[in-house]
Amino acid sequence: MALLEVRDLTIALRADGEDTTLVQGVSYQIEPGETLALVGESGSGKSLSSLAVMGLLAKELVVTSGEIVMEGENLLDLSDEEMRRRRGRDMAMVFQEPMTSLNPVLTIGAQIIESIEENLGLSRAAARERAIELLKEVGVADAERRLKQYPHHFSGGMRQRVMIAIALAAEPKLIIADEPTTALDVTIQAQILDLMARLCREHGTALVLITHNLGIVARYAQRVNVMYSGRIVESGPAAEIYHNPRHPYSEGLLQSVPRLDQDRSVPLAPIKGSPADPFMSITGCRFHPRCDYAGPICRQTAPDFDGSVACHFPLDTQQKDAS
Amino acid sequence: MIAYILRRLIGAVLVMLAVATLVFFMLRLVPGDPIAAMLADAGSEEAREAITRKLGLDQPLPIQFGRWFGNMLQGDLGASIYGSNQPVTKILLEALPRTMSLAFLSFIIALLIAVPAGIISATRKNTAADTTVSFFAFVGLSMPDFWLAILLIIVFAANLQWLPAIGYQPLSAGVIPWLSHLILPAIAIGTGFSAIIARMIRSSMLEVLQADYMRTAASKGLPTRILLLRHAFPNALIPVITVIGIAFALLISGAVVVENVFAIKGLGRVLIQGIQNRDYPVVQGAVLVVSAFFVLSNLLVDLLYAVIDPRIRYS
Amino acid sequence: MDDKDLMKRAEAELREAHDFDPRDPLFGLSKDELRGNKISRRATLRLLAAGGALTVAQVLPGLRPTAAFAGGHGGGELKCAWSGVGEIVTLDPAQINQVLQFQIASNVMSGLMHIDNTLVAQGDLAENWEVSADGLNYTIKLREGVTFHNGDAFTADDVLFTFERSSNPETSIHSRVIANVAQLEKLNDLEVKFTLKKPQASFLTKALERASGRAMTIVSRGGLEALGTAQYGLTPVGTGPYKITSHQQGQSVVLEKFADYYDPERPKLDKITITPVDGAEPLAAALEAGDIQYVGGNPVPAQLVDRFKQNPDLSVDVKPGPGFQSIWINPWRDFMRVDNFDKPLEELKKEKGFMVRLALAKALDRDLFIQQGRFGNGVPAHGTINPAMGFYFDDTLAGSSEQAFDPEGAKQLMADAGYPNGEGFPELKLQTTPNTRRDGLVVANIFKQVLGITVTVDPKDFSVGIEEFNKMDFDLRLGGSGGDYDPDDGLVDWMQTSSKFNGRDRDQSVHPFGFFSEAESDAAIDAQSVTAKPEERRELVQKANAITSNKVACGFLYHPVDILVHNKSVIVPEDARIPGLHELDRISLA
Amino acid sequence: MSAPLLRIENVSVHFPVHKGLMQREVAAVKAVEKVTLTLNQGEAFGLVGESGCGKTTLARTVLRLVDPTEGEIWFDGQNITGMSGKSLLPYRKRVAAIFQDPFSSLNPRMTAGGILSEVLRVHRYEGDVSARVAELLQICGLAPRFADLYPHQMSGGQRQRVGIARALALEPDLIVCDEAVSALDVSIQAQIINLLTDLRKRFGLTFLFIGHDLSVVRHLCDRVAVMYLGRVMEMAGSEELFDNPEHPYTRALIDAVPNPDPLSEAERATTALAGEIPSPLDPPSGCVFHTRCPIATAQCRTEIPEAVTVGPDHVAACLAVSERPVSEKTT
Repeated sequence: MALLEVRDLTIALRADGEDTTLVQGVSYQIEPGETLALVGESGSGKSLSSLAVMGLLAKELVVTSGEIVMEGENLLDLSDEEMRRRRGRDMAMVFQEPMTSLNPVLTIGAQIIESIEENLGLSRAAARERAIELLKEVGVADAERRLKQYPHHFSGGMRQRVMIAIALAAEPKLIIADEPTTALDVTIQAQILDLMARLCREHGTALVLITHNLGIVARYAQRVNVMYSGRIVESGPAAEIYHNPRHPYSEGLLQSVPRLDQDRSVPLAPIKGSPADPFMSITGCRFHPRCDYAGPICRQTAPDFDGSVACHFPLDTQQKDAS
Repeated sequence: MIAYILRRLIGAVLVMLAVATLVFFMLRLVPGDPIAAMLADAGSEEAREAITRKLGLDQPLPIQFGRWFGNMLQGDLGASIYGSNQPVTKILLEALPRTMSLAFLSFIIALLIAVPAGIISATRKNTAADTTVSFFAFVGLSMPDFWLAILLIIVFAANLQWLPAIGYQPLSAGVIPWLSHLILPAIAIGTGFSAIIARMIRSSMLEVLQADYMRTAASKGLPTRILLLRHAFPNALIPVITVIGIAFALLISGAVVVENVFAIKGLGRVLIQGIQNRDYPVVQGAVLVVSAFFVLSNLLVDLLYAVIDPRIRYS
Repeated sequence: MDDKDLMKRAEAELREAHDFDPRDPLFGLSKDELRGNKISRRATLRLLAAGGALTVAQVLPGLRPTAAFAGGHGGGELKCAWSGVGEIVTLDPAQINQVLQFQIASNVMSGLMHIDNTLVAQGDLAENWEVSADGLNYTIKLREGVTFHNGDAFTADDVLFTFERSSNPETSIHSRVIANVAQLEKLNDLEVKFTLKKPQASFLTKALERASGRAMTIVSRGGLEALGTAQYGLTPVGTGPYKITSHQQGQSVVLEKFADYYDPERPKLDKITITPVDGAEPLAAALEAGDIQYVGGNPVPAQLVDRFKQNPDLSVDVKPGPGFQSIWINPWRDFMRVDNFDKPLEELKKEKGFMVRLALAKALDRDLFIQQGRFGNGVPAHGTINPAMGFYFDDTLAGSSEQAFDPEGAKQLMADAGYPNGEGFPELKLQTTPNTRRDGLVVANIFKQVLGITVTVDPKDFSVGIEEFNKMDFDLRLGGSGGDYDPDDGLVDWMQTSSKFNGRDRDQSVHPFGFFSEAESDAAIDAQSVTAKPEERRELVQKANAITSNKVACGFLYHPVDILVHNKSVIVPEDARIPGLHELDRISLA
Repeated sequence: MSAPLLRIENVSVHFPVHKGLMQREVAAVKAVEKVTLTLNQGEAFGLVGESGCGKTTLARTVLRLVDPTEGEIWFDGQNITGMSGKSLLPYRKRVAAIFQDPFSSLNPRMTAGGILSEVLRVHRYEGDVSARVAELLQICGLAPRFADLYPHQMSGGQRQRVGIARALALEPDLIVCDEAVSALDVSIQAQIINLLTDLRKRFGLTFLFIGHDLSVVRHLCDRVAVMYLGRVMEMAGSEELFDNPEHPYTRALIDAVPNPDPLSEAERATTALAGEIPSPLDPPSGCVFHTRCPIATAQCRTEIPEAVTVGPDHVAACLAVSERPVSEKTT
């Protein structure tokens, strides 16, 4: 059984009684211990759908349909209080900005310990012991002294280690990491991602990795969901998507990124236009204004997601047609 | 840290000396004759001249200034020109505990109202509770404090007769007399003050509630109470402290009016009466104390930052 | 005895009182009559007349059967508010510059004389006295066995010390009051002799009285030396019925019964707390709540009087008060210029500047002003002499004065001066203090209604306003005097060319005189000051008063009334009702 | 080989740190330490490195927003180090900058047209301003209607195009790009990279390109210098540097960048560089990289390595590499 199954999740922004759909019909599942990447550009809805899983959507954002089933239980049916108890215990989150994601006026220790106390019900002293263990596990040296320090005493990389320690505090089954290394230096990024990958493997934790960096996806994820403008446009094993992208957007993304092993003199092949504005209504496929392959039907009917791709003209079939 | 405080204190002294100098000369620019005020209808020409001579007001301004400044540096602020020539230091020392008591109580009352009100209206943004708090904040802000003071007197002193209408009792006379005399004026000042702080806490809280670390805290599954009181409130307090520091000015100007209504001779009233009578030494002394208050409260605010916000360390 | 009978009897007594012996240049009293500590009723009334304080109105209450003393008993604590003031700046007689200050000091300090409720100067520390035939020598026998609050014995040395202190303008602001004293001698420990430069009708009331006089209010040398002048100003030591046990400036003055006071009957209360209260509403609240039982200080705010009258717990007593308020008109402004007031009235009336002045004064609807501005509390004024000085007060002046209210005449004058219906007349500024701004607005409105001219009210702090007034830098100013117990107070201080307020800081090359200068009234005022014969003095006083009224020294507006407000639990006997003063030693609690 | 346009000679930039009652200077952050490099006419030069490496400070020094503590900057044969005020104006006209965040570097209350024409007017442009504005927009791939739009009405990529147009307005010789594409979405980033490449070719521009994304820098630049804690670790032609890195730090950087290819990633055996970047306030002694270097020896802790030539136009500052005389260069 899948650890988490998201079915037809639709999220809208509710303002002045009017709904603007930001995430439309997103479905995916993740197995225990698996690493699933959500890839997409800004506004693609990858963060929103994950916050919905955590029950942390802002008040103005509402789930208008769908189910989020974790171990057979629809999280959307739970009360606020039941959901709160699940957070931290069953699932945890690591956020993008290590510089702002820790409370600046509380010590690192306080911020780890409160989570342990709340979720494991340990005494203050025992929670402190556990916090020291956790810090050591995530590679923070001199843990006992550092517990008493404040976030501003920590570098970005160290803060992200602390965030990981907090996420791991109650040994959750699922960790959602939202762009965990975007703000970090390259060498530190590698450290953090290696650490996360190792810990998830050791603890058997499932990881949802949200990123826009295709390199990271290639190195760390087993399966990939490519998102565009609030929808999953393609889903599948990483190697499959990288080598045989079926959606024109996936292909475009891959061709947009300069690579270290590429000929410099060949220009990049960017996708034309700009990412779709979530507030702009587009009939048909939301990618069609930027798509080189779009036909008349793309302008009229939105393609359904068949579990692998949402496109009227997936690339492999086209190529077959062409060949 | 100590070096920082010392440096700030030296700066404070310099500011105060500059203020003292400025006030000395500005006061002389203001029309009005202190001797005339003093003699009212009683004075004879000889008395006028004799007093002018005695007070040195016949001397050229720079000499008057030099004398006053020199004495001030030695801690002698001179004597009131008016009435029985009370030493300015004595007048100020008597007024200070009254204003401090009033300011302290007003502040406590302001916080007692503002903190819950601000938090409630921030966490229940755009609900009935928020609107109610906003409404009262608006009323509190727009109601002149002397008017509120009079209302309070009419209700609590004249009609209900729960509290004395006027006067002041020092703390040495007992906590109950002290409090019973100060509670109405403190409410009169504190209400307007609390409206400002509540609005400030509200907007500051709203901002903090959006902060990344609040999301982190929520992701740990912490209960709302801890989220608000441990994570949001201390952070929300940081910008509020600045306002409190600045609003000290408001407290003093509020005190001027309210002290008058409740017949409490605090700093505000010393200042106003000094100005009315063109009592130069008193005004100079009072301004010096008020500016010291400002400078020190600003320093205090800065140091409070360091207490609340560990990122700030002064060197 | 109804009021009519009373009046008749009072008038008879007054006539008798002034039926003096022509051989006596001073009071028409024989030396025997004047001597001693008990003067006959006839002598009293004459003295009173000589002191400039005799009035029908004042005689009347004195003739009524003394108010019931029932229910009063000794002891207890009285809580007073001193109205309209933030703090009692000084109680040192040498520095006192406000009525509300000597209202308190008079209960703590003694003078040689003290006026009673009929404004008669009675011996205070003066046991008895003798006046020489030429009116220049006053030999005063001092009361024996009097002690200061600090235990020092009171002797002639204290009189000399006080005199020296008060004569020195560096130590006292009242040196002018005793400038007419050529010499003060100590005859023995209990006897002193004043020698005057010229006879002075008002000597006993103006110079030796303890309240309004102040100059000879006896101060304690020992107390001064022990406390220093600053502290003495807060807690002066005297020989009065109460001693000050605490003075928190701006908060409270606490008086306690002085056990060794020379009159064992007084004071009646054990303790009095006086709180200065500036605001009207807080005062009302405190009074209504019973926090305050008795109000002294500045006149109770006019708008509260009716409210207090309706309160069954409170007693409100209204009497004529000593003082006057005027609209001062600057004669150096071109459109109301008068270069020479000495010209006959008929000629003055042909000058445009004078026409305007007279029009302004005539336009003053004093009754309307008192109704609107003072909430009905006041008496129309046409001169400085107030009705509290009944004997000198000229009640015909209201009808006879050139400046009696006459809207048609005022309009006509303006038209004659070239400003029909106020057209072409410049906008004037009426200077007031912040406290009298409202009065100013009422006056401005009256000018607008009657003359069609625009007057804007310009409130200025007292110290600023008085400076401009003294420099003749104003159009119109609302101001006047309080605590006038003798004709000198109004006439000498305000109406003469040499008066102390008559533009004393003016540039004399531009303004040869201040707001008013008139030779005939100057002479009459000089003469009345030294005229001991009351009727002659009255004649001179009223003559001067009429000239200043007719030639518009200023637009006289109103005489204030003395309003006493207290809780009914406080018993205020008639002899404690001295206009403008508070005889706290005669007051008791029910 | 074309003539050098910009020469940075032994430039150091130190920021003083004050402390105590008298605010005495107690230390200095050595943001840039003894950097020497040359930009040839028409060349794109890349500066890469992680935070605190001094690349942005160096760029700001070139823009004369920061004064060098020591060393000289020569531009087109002129020493501009000591210049200030008016004498600097001709230089400012010839050097332009493009910044990371187009939103904060554009005045939100001005339209794109207003922003561009303001630059032109300030420098007394003598032609038809509105025609030039339209031309600049067109050059940067924006329709003429963009002249009337405000920054908030545009997407991030469009704003960056306006930023580029502004840099081009005065026909500069040198453009300093400070993380000019870092904030953009992947698909837009590619568009801007292509635009910059085109413009460079079209107008013969010289680029000083500051970036932290190695793939982008490699793609855009002819020559690259790798900086670490204020010092240049290695400098070479782009392909040479990424294909044959000599310095252990360069190698670690390249290792850390994941390739967007799961298969090649699976084959790559990478070890992340251990440790944190030391504080520039308190840099390590000797070779500043020795605290994280996998091959550091005791000598590295004391000796500051000199830059040595290790190949044609390829220098590295590491004690572990030895000088290789390059004969090919002369032939």
